[in-house]
Amino acid sequence: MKVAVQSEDFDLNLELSRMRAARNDIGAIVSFIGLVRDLNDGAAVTQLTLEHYPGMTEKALLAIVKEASSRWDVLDATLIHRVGTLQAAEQIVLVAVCSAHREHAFLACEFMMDYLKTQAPFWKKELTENGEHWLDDKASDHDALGRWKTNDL
Amino acid sequence: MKVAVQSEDFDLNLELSRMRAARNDIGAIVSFIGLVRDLNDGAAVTQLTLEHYPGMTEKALLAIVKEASSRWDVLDATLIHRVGTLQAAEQIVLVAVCSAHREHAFLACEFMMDYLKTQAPFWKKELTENGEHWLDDKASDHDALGRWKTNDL
Amino acid sequence: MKIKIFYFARLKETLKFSSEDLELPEAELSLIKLKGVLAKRSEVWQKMLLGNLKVRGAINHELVDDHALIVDGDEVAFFPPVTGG
Amino acid sequence: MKIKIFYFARLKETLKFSSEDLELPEAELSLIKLKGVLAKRSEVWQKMLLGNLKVRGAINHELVDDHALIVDGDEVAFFPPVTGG
Repeated sequence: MKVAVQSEDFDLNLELSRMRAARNDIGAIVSFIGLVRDLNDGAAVTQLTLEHYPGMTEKALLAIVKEASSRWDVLDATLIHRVGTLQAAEQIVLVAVCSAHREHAFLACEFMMDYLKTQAPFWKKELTENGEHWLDDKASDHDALGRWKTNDL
Repeated sequence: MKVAVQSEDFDLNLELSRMRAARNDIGAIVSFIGLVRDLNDGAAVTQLTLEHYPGMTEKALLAIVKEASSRWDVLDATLIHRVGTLQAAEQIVLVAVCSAHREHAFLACEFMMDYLKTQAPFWKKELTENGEHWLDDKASDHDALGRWKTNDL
Repeated sequence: MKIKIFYFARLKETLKFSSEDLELPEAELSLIKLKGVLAKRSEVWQKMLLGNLKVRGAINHELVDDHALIVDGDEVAFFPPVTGG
Repeated sequence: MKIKIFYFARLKETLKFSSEDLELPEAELSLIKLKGVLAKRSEVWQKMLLGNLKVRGAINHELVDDHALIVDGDEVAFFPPVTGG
Protein backbone atom coordinates (compact mmCIF):
# COMPACT_ATOMS: atom_id res chain seq x y z
CA MET A 1 0.00 0.00 0.00
CA LYS A 2 1.31 3.45 -0.86
CA VAL A 3 0.02 6.93 -0.17
CA ALA A 4 1.77 10.13 -1.19
CA VAL A 5 1.23 13.87 -1.16
CA GLN A 6 3.54 15.54 -3.64
CA SER A 7 3.95 18.51 -5.95
CA GLU A 8 5.54 16.42 -8.74
CA ASP A 9 3.44 14.66 -11.33
CA PHE A 10 2.85 10.89 -11.10
CA ASP A 11 3.06 8.18 -13.75
CA LEU A 12 0.24 5.65 -13.88
CA ASN A 13 2.23 2.94 -15.66
CA LEU A 14 5.05 3.28 -13.15
CA GLU A 15 2.68 2.89 -10.19
CA LEU A 16 0.93 -0.11 -11.75
CA SER A 17 4.26 -1.75 -12.61
CA ARG A 18 5.38 -1.39 -9.01
CA MET A 19 2.18 -2.98 -7.70
CA ARG A 20 2.26 -5.79 -10.26
CA ALA A 21 5.92 -6.64 -9.85
CA ALA A 22 6.64 -10.28 -8.99
CA ARG A 23 3.04 -11.31 -8.42
CA ASN A 24 0.57 -13.34 -10.48
CA ASP A 25 -2.50 -13.20 -8.26
CA ILE A 26 -3.97 -9.92 -9.54
CA GLY A 27 -7.02 -10.38 -11.75
CA ALA A 28 -8.25 -6.79 -11.91
CA ILE A 29 -6.80 -3.30 -11.64
CA VAL A 30 -9.08 -0.28 -11.47
CA SER A 31 -7.51 3.15 -11.54
CA PHE A 32 -8.89 6.64 -11.32
CA ILE A 33 -7.12 9.81 -12.42
CA GLY A 34 -8.57 13.23 -11.62
CA LEU A 35 -7.50 16.08 -13.92
CA VAL A 36 -7.78 19.88 -13.95
CA ARG A 37 -10.68 20.73 -16.27
CA ASP A 38 -10.53 23.95 -18.22
CA LEU A 39 -14.12 24.74 -17.35
CA ASN A 40 -15.87 24.76 -13.97
CA ASP A 41 -19.39 26.14 -13.49
CA GLY A 42 -19.08 27.83 -16.87
CA ALA A 43 -15.95 29.88 -16.16
CA ALA A 44 -12.65 29.16 -17.94
CA VAL A 45 -10.10 27.83 -15.44
CA THR A 46 -6.54 29.08 -15.96
CA GLN A 47 -4.92 27.34 -13.03
CA LEU A 48 -5.68 25.52 -9.81
CA THR A 49 -3.84 25.76 -6.50
CA LEU A 50 -4.12 22.94 -3.99
CA GLU A 51 -3.48 23.60 -0.32
CA HIS A 52 -3.37 20.83 2.26
CA TYR A 53 -2.79 20.19 5.99
CA PRO A 54 0.68 18.62 6.02
CA GLY A 55 0.43 16.95 9.42
CA MET A 56 -2.94 15.38 8.73
CA THR A 57 -3.04 14.62 5.00
CA GLU A 58 -1.02 11.42 4.85
CA LYS A 59 -2.78 10.07 7.93
CA ALA A 60 -6.15 10.74 6.30
CA LEU A 61 -5.08 9.04 3.06
CA LEU A 62 -3.73 6.02 4.96
CA ALA A 63 -6.99 5.76 6.89
CA ILE A 64 -8.91 5.71 3.59
CA VAL A 65 -6.71 2.95 2.14
CA LYS A 66 -6.99 0.93 5.35
CA GLU A 67 -10.75 1.26 5.47
CA ALA A 68 -11.09 0.21 1.81
CA SER A 69 -8.84 -2.79 2.46
CA SER A 70 -10.95 -3.84 5.41
CA ARG A 71 -14.15 -3.73 3.34
CA TRP A 72 -12.95 -5.41 0.13
CA ASP A 73 -10.30 -7.87 -1.06
CA VAL A 74 -7.55 -5.41 -1.93
CA LEU A 75 -4.20 -6.95 -2.86
CA ASP A 76 -2.51 -3.56 -3.21
CA ALA A 77 -3.55 0.08 -3.52
CA THR A 78 -1.93 3.40 -4.36
CA LEU A 79 -3.26 6.84 -3.54
CA ILE A 80 -1.33 9.89 -4.72
CA HIS A 81 -2.55 13.47 -4.41
CA ARG A 82 -0.72 16.46 -5.77
CA VAL A 83 -0.49 19.87 -4.09
CA GLY A 84 0.68 23.27 -5.29
CA THR A 85 -0.23 25.03 -8.52
CA LEU A 86 -1.49 23.04 -11.52
CA GLN A 87 -2.48 24.00 -15.05
CA ALA A 88 -5.45 22.80 -17.12
CA ALA A 89 -5.23 19.11 -18.12
CA GLU A 90 -2.66 18.34 -15.41
CA GLN A 91 -3.14 15.31 -13.18
CA ILE A 92 -4.37 15.95 -9.61
CA VAL A 93 -5.07 12.60 -8.03
CA LEU A 94 -4.49 8.90 -8.63
CA VAL A 95 -6.31 6.01 -6.98
CA ALA A 96 -5.32 2.54 -8.16
CA VAL A 97 -6.54 -0.76 -6.73
CA CYS A 98 -5.37 -4.31 -7.43
CA SER A 99 -7.66 -7.19 -6.55
CA ALA A 100 -8.33 -10.77 -7.56
CA HIS A 101 -11.85 -9.76 -8.64
CA ARG A 102 -13.16 -6.80 -10.57
CA GLU A 103 -16.15 -5.97 -8.32
CA HIS A 104 -13.78 -5.49 -5.39
CA ALA A 105 -11.39 -3.35 -7.41
CA PHE A 106 -14.19 -1.10 -8.69
CA LEU A 107 -15.87 -0.69 -5.31
CA ALA A 108 -12.66 -0.01 -3.40
CA CYS A 109 -11.54 2.56 -5.97
CA GLU A 110 -14.87 4.43 -5.97
CA PHE A 111 -15.04 4.29 -2.20
CA MET A 112 -11.57 5.81 -1.86
CA MET A 113 -12.41 8.66 -4.21
CA ASP A 114 -15.70 9.41 -2.46
CA TYR A 115 -14.01 9.43 0.94
CA LEU A 116 -11.09 11.49 -0.27
CA LYS A 117 -13.46 14.11 -1.71
CA THR A 118 -15.10 14.74 1.64
CA GLN A 119 -12.60 13.61 4.30
CA ALA A 120 -9.03 14.40 3.21
CA PRO A 121 -7.74 17.90 4.05
CA PHE A 122 -7.21 19.43 0.60
CA TRP A 123 -8.58 22.76 -0.60
CA LYS A 124 -8.76 24.01 -4.17
CA LYS A 125 -8.42 27.60 -5.27
CA GLU A 126 -9.22 28.36 -8.88
CA LEU A 127 -7.88 31.13 -11.04
CA THR A 128 -10.47 31.88 -13.74
CA GLU A 129 -11.15 34.72 -16.13
CA ASN A 130 -13.20 36.21 -13.27
CA GLY A 131 -10.35 36.15 -10.75
CA GLU A 132 -9.27 33.87 -7.94
CA HIS A 133 -11.63 32.02 -5.59
CA TRP A 134 -11.78 29.06 -3.24
CA LEU A 135 -14.01 26.21 -4.39
CA ASP A 136 -17.06 25.29 -2.35
CA ASP A 137 -17.76 21.68 -1.43
CA LYS A 138 -20.38 19.95 -3.57
CA ALA A 139 -23.62 18.44 -2.34
CA SER A 140 -23.14 15.64 -4.88
CA ASP A 141 -19.88 14.62 -3.16
CA HIS A 142 -21.63 14.37 0.21
CA ASP A 143 -24.41 12.38 -1.44
CA ALA A 144 -21.84 10.05 -3.01
CA LEU A 145 -20.40 9.40 0.44
CA GLY A 146 -23.82 8.46 1.75
CA ARG A 147 -23.98 5.11 0.00
CA TRP A 148 -20.91 3.80 1.85
CA LYS A 149 -22.28 4.63 5.32
CA THR A 150 -22.68 1.23 6.82
CA ASN A 151 -20.13 2.50 9.31
CA ASP A 152 -18.17 5.69 9.25
CA LEU A 153 -14.41 6.17 8.91
CA MET B 1 -13.72 6.03 -29.45
CA LYS B 2 -11.52 3.03 -30.11
CA VAL B 3 -12.10 -0.70 -29.99
CA ALA B 4 -9.55 -3.34 -30.87
CA VAL B 5 -9.12 -7.11 -30.83
CA GLN B 6 -5.46 -7.99 -30.98
CA SER B 7 -2.88 -10.57 -29.99
CA GLU B 8 -0.26 -7.94 -29.06
CA ASP B 9 -0.13 -6.43 -25.61
CA PHE B 10 -1.48 -2.91 -24.97
CA ASP B 11 0.02 0.02 -23.09
CA LEU B 12 -2.27 1.88 -20.70
CA ASN B 13 -0.26 5.11 -20.70
CA LEU B 14 -0.18 5.15 -24.49
CA GLU B 15 -3.95 4.75 -24.73
CA LEU B 16 -4.60 7.43 -22.12
CA SER B 17 -2.15 9.82 -23.82
CA ARG B 18 -3.97 9.39 -27.10
CA MET B 19 -7.34 10.12 -25.51
CA ARG B 20 -6.03 13.11 -23.56
CA ALA B 21 -4.12 14.68 -26.45
CA ALA B 22 -5.05 18.29 -27.20
CA ARG B 23 -8.02 18.46 -24.87
CA ASN B 24 -8.58 20.11 -21.47
CA ASP B 25 -12.17 19.12 -20.77
CA ILE B 26 -11.49 15.74 -19.14
CA GLY B 27 -11.98 15.74 -15.37
CA ALA B 28 -11.90 12.00 -14.70
CA ILE B 29 -10.41 8.89 -16.27
CA VAL B 30 -11.37 5.44 -15.01
CA SER B 31 -9.56 2.47 -16.41
CA PHE B 32 -9.88 -1.25 -15.89
CA ILE B 33 -7.26 -3.86 -16.72
CA GLY B 34 -8.05 -7.57 -16.53
CA LEU B 35 -5.09 -9.89 -16.01
CA VAL B 36 -4.43 -13.63 -16.13
CA ARG B 37 -4.47 -14.87 -12.53
CA ASP B 38 -2.26 -17.78 -11.62
CA LEU B 39 -5.05 -19.40 -9.66
CA ASN B 40 -8.65 -20.10 -10.69
CA ASP B 41 -10.99 -22.22 -8.57
CA GLY B 42 -7.97 -23.48 -6.67
CA ALA B 43 -6.02 -24.87 -9.64
CA ALA B 44 -2.73 -23.31 -10.76
CA VAL B 45 -3.16 -21.72 -14.18
CA THR B 46 -0.22 -22.14 -16.54
CA GLN B 47 -1.67 -20.37 -19.54
CA LEU B 48 -4.87 -19.08 -21.01
CA THR B 49 -6.03 -19.23 -24.63
CA LEU B 50 -8.63 -16.78 -25.86
CA GLU B 51 -10.74 -17.63 -28.87
CA HIS B 52 -13.14 -15.16 -30.46
CA TYR B 53 -15.61 -14.77 -33.35
CA PRO B 54 -13.71 -12.51 -35.74
CA GLY B 55 -16.68 -11.25 -37.73
CA MET B 56 -18.72 -10.37 -34.65
CA THR B 57 -16.23 -9.30 -32.00
CA GLU B 58 -15.48 -5.74 -33.07
CA LYS B 59 -19.17 -5.10 -33.74
CA ALA B 60 -20.03 -6.31 -30.24
CA LEU B 61 -17.33 -4.12 -28.66
CA LEU B 62 -18.47 -1.07 -30.65
CA ALA B 63 -22.08 -1.70 -29.57
CA ILE B 64 -20.93 -1.76 -25.93
CA VAL B 65 -19.03 1.53 -26.28
CA LYS B 66 -21.97 3.15 -28.08
CA GLU B 67 -24.46 2.00 -25.45
CA ALA B 68 -22.25 3.31 -22.63
CA SER B 69 -21.88 6.64 -24.42
CA SER B 70 -25.63 6.96 -24.78
CA ARG B 71 -26.18 6.35 -21.06
CA TRP B 72 -23.42 8.54 -19.61
CA ASP B 73 -21.34 11.59 -20.51
CA VAL B 74 -18.40 9.88 -22.13
CA LEU B 75 -15.84 12.17 -23.79
CA ASP B 76 -13.79 9.26 -25.10
CA ALA B 77 -13.46 5.53 -24.47
CA THR B 78 -11.10 2.73 -25.39
CA LEU B 79 -11.82 -0.99 -25.30
CA ILE B 80 -9.06 -3.43 -26.19
CA HIS B 81 -9.31 -7.20 -25.84
CA ARG B 82 -6.50 -9.58 -26.53
CA VAL B 83 -6.84 -13.01 -28.16
CA GLY B 84 -4.48 -15.95 -28.51
CA THR B 85 -2.37 -17.56 -25.81
CA LEU B 86 -1.43 -15.60 -22.68
CA GLN B 87 0.70 -16.42 -19.64
CA ALA B 88 0.00 -15.70 -15.96
CA ALA B 89 0.10 -11.97 -15.10
CA GLU B 90 -0.36 -10.93 -18.73
CA GLN B 91 -2.94 -8.29 -19.62
CA ILE B 92 -6.19 -9.52 -21.20
CA VAL B 93 -8.51 -6.55 -21.46
CA LEU B 94 -8.48 -2.77 -21.14
CA VAL B 95 -11.48 -0.50 -20.67
CA ALA B 96 -10.72 3.21 -20.26
CA VAL B 97 -13.26 6.02 -20.04
CA CYS B 98 -12.73 9.79 -20.08
CA SER B 99 -15.48 12.02 -18.74
CA ALA B 100 -15.95 15.46 -17.24
CA HIS B 101 -17.26 13.83 -14.04
CA ARG B 102 -16.07 10.85 -12.03
CA GLU B 103 -19.49 9.21 -11.48
CA HIS B 104 -19.97 8.95 -15.24
CA ALA B 105 -16.48 7.58 -15.81
CA PHE B 106 -16.91 4.92 -13.10
CA LEU B 107 -20.38 3.84 -14.22
CA ALA B 108 -19.51 3.70 -17.92
CA CYS B 109 -16.37 1.66 -17.22
CA GLU B 110 -18.15 -0.85 -14.96
CA PHE B 111 -21.03 -1.13 -17.40
CA MET B 112 -18.68 -1.89 -20.29
CA MET B 113 -16.92 -4.62 -18.33
CA ASP B 114 -20.18 -6.22 -17.21
CA TYR B 115 -21.54 -6.21 -20.75
CA LEU B 116 -18.32 -7.48 -22.24
CA LYS B 117 -18.26 -10.39 -19.78
CA THR B 118 -21.65 -11.66 -20.93
CA GLN B 119 -22.17 -10.28 -24.46
CA ALA B 120 -18.88 -10.19 -26.38
CA PRO B 121 -17.91 -13.41 -28.21
CA PHE B 122 -14.73 -14.46 -26.40
CA TRP B 123 -14.04 -17.87 -24.88
CA LYS B 124 -11.30 -18.78 -22.45
CA LYS B 125 -9.52 -22.11 -22.29
CA GLU B 126 -7.26 -22.68 -19.33
CA LEU B 127 -4.22 -24.87 -19.10
CA THR B 128 -3.78 -25.90 -15.45
CA GLU B 129 -1.89 -28.56 -13.58
CA ASN B 130 -4.99 -30.73 -14.15
CA GLY B 131 -4.98 -30.28 -17.94
CA GLU B 132 -6.80 -28.12 -20.43
CA HIS B 133 -10.44 -27.04 -20.13
CA TRP B 134 -12.90 -24.42 -21.36
CA LEU B 135 -14.10 -22.02 -18.68
CA ASP B 136 -17.76 -21.95 -17.76
CA ASP B 137 -19.66 -18.68 -17.56
CA LYS B 138 -20.19 -17.37 -14.03
CA ALA B 139 -23.51 -16.68 -12.37
CA SER B 140 -21.93 -13.62 -10.73
CA ASP B 141 -21.29 -12.11 -14.17
CA HIS B 142 -24.92 -12.55 -15.16
CA ASP B 143 -25.97 -11.04 -11.83
CA ALA B 144 -23.65 -8.07 -12.43
CA LEU B 145 -25.35 -7.48 -15.75
CA GLY B 146 -28.75 -7.39 -14.07
CA ARG B 147 -28.28 -4.01 -12.47
CA TRP B 148 -27.91 -2.26 -15.85
CA LYS B 149 -31.14 -3.69 -17.29
CA THR B 150 -33.23 -0.60 -17.72
CA ASN B 151 -33.11 -1.57 -21.36
CA ASP B 152 -31.06 -4.24 -23.04
CA LEU B 153 -28.28 -3.85 -25.61
CA MET C 1 -32.10 -21.29 -48.56
CA LYS C 2 -28.34 -21.21 -48.26
CA ILE C 3 -26.71 -20.26 -44.97
CA LYS C 4 -23.27 -20.29 -43.41
CA ILE C 5 -22.75 -21.70 -39.92
CA PHE C 6 -19.82 -21.11 -37.53
CA TYR C 7 -19.00 -23.10 -34.40
CA PHE C 8 -16.79 -21.87 -31.56
CA ALA C 9 -14.92 -23.04 -28.48
CA ARG C 10 -16.15 -26.34 -27.00
CA LEU C 11 -18.64 -26.84 -29.85
CA LYS C 12 -16.00 -26.41 -32.51
CA GLU C 13 -13.63 -28.81 -30.75
CA THR C 14 -16.19 -31.53 -30.10
CA LEU C 15 -18.05 -31.32 -33.43
CA LYS C 16 -14.76 -30.95 -35.29
CA PHE C 17 -16.36 -28.27 -37.44
CA SER C 18 -15.37 -24.61 -37.42
CA SER C 19 -17.73 -23.60 -40.23
CA GLU C 20 -19.89 -25.00 -43.01
CA ASP C 21 -22.13 -23.90 -45.88
CA LEU C 22 -25.56 -25.48 -45.69
CA GLU C 23 -28.44 -25.63 -48.14
CA LEU C 24 -31.90 -26.22 -46.68
CA PRO C 25 -35.31 -26.74 -48.33
CA GLU C 26 -37.02 -24.24 -45.99
CA ALA C 27 -37.31 -20.53 -46.90
CA GLU C 28 -36.96 -19.64 -43.24
CA LEU C 29 -36.25 -21.52 -40.05
CA SER C 30 -36.06 -20.65 -36.36
CA LEU C 31 -32.74 -21.12 -34.58
CA ILE C 32 -34.17 -23.93 -32.44
CA LYS C 33 -35.44 -25.74 -35.55
CA LEU C 34 -31.99 -25.45 -37.13
CA LYS C 35 -30.53 -27.00 -33.98
CA GLY C 36 -33.02 -29.85 -34.46
CA VAL C 37 -31.93 -30.38 -38.07
CA LEU C 38 -28.24 -30.47 -37.09
CA ALA C 39 -28.90 -32.70 -34.06
CA LYS C 40 -30.05 -35.48 -36.39
CA ARG C 41 -26.53 -35.85 -37.77
CA SER C 42 -25.27 -38.03 -34.91
CA GLU C 43 -25.36 -38.59 -31.18
CA VAL C 44 -22.54 -36.10 -30.66
CA TRP C 45 -24.43 -33.37 -32.52
CA GLN C 46 -27.57 -34.21 -30.58
CA LYS C 47 -25.70 -33.96 -27.29
CA MET C 48 -23.85 -30.76 -28.10
CA LEU C 49 -26.79 -28.81 -29.54
CA LEU C 50 -29.77 -30.13 -27.57
CA GLY C 51 -28.12 -31.57 -24.46
CA ASN C 52 -27.28 -30.09 -21.11
CA LEU C 53 -24.84 -27.54 -22.52
CA LYS C 54 -26.05 -23.98 -22.76
CA VAL C 55 -25.71 -23.13 -26.44
CA ARG C 56 -25.95 -19.50 -27.55
CA GLY C 57 -26.72 -18.42 -31.08
CA ALA C 58 -26.00 -15.42 -33.25
CA ILE C 59 -27.48 -14.44 -36.59
CA ASN C 60 -25.45 -12.01 -38.68
CA HIS C 61 -23.27 -11.18 -35.65
CA GLU C 62 -26.14 -10.37 -33.30
CA LEU C 63 -26.87 -12.49 -30.23
CA VAL C 64 -30.37 -13.92 -30.63
CA ASP C 65 -32.68 -16.34 -28.82
CA ASP C 66 -34.00 -19.72 -29.98
CA HIS C 67 -37.03 -18.22 -31.70
CA ALA C 68 -35.11 -15.89 -34.01
CA LEU C 69 -35.70 -16.57 -37.70
CA ILE C 70 -32.96 -17.50 -40.15
CA VAL C 71 -33.40 -16.64 -43.84
CA ASP C 72 -31.42 -17.12 -47.04
CA GLY C 73 -27.89 -15.71 -46.93
CA ASP C 74 -27.67 -15.49 -43.13
CA GLU C 75 -24.53 -16.15 -41.16
CA VAL C 76 -25.40 -18.26 -38.12
CA ALA C 77 -23.10 -19.08 -35.20
CA PHE C 78 -23.36 -21.52 -32.29
CA PHE C 79 -21.20 -21.25 -29.20
CA PRO C 80 -21.16 -21.72 -25.42
CA PRO C 81 -21.86 -18.74 -23.12
CA VAL C 82 -19.05 -16.21 -23.55
CA THR C 83 -16.24 -16.03 -20.99
CA GLY C 84 -14.04 -13.11 -22.06
CA GLY C 85 -12.92 -10.08 -20.10
CA MET D 1 -3.80 24.49 28.94
CA LYS D 2 -1.55 25.18 26.00
CA ILE D 3 -2.68 24.28 22.49
CA LYS D 4 -1.59 24.88 18.92
CA ILE D 5 -4.09 26.04 16.29
CA PHE D 6 -3.82 25.86 12.51
CA TYR D 7 -5.99 27.68 9.95
CA PHE D 8 -6.35 26.68 6.31
CA ALA D 9 -7.64 27.95 2.96
CA ARG D 10 -10.20 30.76 3.16
CA LEU D 11 -9.85 30.98 6.95
CA LYS D 12 -6.11 31.37 6.80
CA GLU D 13 -6.34 34.05 4.11
CA THR D 14 -9.05 36.09 5.78
CA LEU D 15 -7.79 35.80 9.37
CA LYS D 16 -4.21 36.31 8.20
CA PHE D 17 -3.12 33.54 10.55
CA SER D 18 -1.73 30.19 9.51
CA SER D 19 -1.00 28.97 13.04
CA GLU D 20 -0.68 30.13 16.62
CA ASP D 21 0.19 28.87 20.09
CA LEU D 22 -2.49 29.66 22.61
CA GLU D 23 -2.62 29.45 26.39
CA LEU D 24 -6.06 29.16 27.97
CA PRO D 25 -7.18 29.10 31.62
CA GLU D 26 -9.48 26.09 31.04
CA ALA D 27 -8.24 22.51 31.54
CA GLU D 28 -10.49 21.35 28.72
CA LEU D 29 -12.76 23.02 26.22
CA SER D 30 -15.13 21.89 23.49
CA LEU D 31 -14.37 22.88 19.91
CA ILE D 32 -17.45 25.12 19.77
CA LYS D 33 -16.38 26.89 22.98
CA LEU D 34 -12.93 27.49 21.50
CA LYS D 35 -14.59 29.01 18.46
CA GLY D 36 -16.46 31.32 20.84
CA VAL D 37 -13.23 32.38 22.56
CA LEU D 38 -11.58 33.16 19.21
CA ALA D 39 -14.68 34.91 17.85
CA LYS D 40 -14.31 37.59 20.54
CA ARG D 41 -11.09 38.83 18.93
CA SER D 42 -12.82 40.95 16.28
CA GLU D 43 -15.73 41.11 13.86
CA VAL D 44 -13.72 39.24 11.21
CA TRP D 45 -13.04 36.37 13.62
CA GLN D 46 -16.68 36.34 14.67
CA LYS D 47 -17.81 36.20 11.05
CA MET D 48 -15.32 33.55 9.95
CA LEU D 49 -15.80 31.16 12.89
CA LEU D 50 -19.44 31.64 13.85
CA GLY D 51 -20.94 33.12 10.66
CA ASN D 52 -22.53 31.51 7.63
CA LEU D 53 -19.39 29.68 6.59
CA LYS D 54 -19.26 25.99 7.28
CA VAL D 55 -16.16 25.55 9.45
CA ARG D 56 -14.75 22.08 10.03
CA GLY D 57 -12.45 21.19 12.89
CA ALA D 58 -9.76 18.62 13.54
CA ILE D 59 -8.08 17.65 16.82
CA ASN D 60 -4.72 15.92 16.52
CA HIS D 61 -5.34 15.29 12.81
CA GLU D 62 -8.75 13.68 13.24
CA LEU D 63 -11.92 15.30 11.87
CA VAL D 64 -14.22 15.99 14.84
CA ASP D 65 -17.54 17.68 15.52
CA ASP D 66 -18.25 20.82 17.58
CA HIS D 67 -18.65 18.89 20.83
CA ALA D 68 -15.22 17.24 20.76
CA LEU D 69 -13.06 18.11 23.76
CA ILE D 70 -9.69 19.82 23.51
CA VAL D 71 -7.11 19.23 26.24
CA ASP D 72 -3.59 20.43 27.02
CA GLY D 73 -1.08 19.79 24.24
CA ASP D 74 -3.66 19.24 21.50
CA GLU D 75 -3.19 20.38 17.92
CA VAL D 76 -6.42 21.97 16.69
CA ALA D 77 -7.22 22.98 13.11
CA PHE D 78 -10.02 25.02 11.55
CA PHE D 79 -10.81 24.92 7.85
CA PRO D 80 -13.64 25.04 5.30
CA PRO D 81 -15.15 21.79 3.97
CA VAL D 82 -12.48 19.96 1.97
CA THR D 83 -12.46 20.14 -1.82
CA GLY D 84 -9.62 17.88 -2.98
CA GLY D 85 -9.68 14.99 -5.39
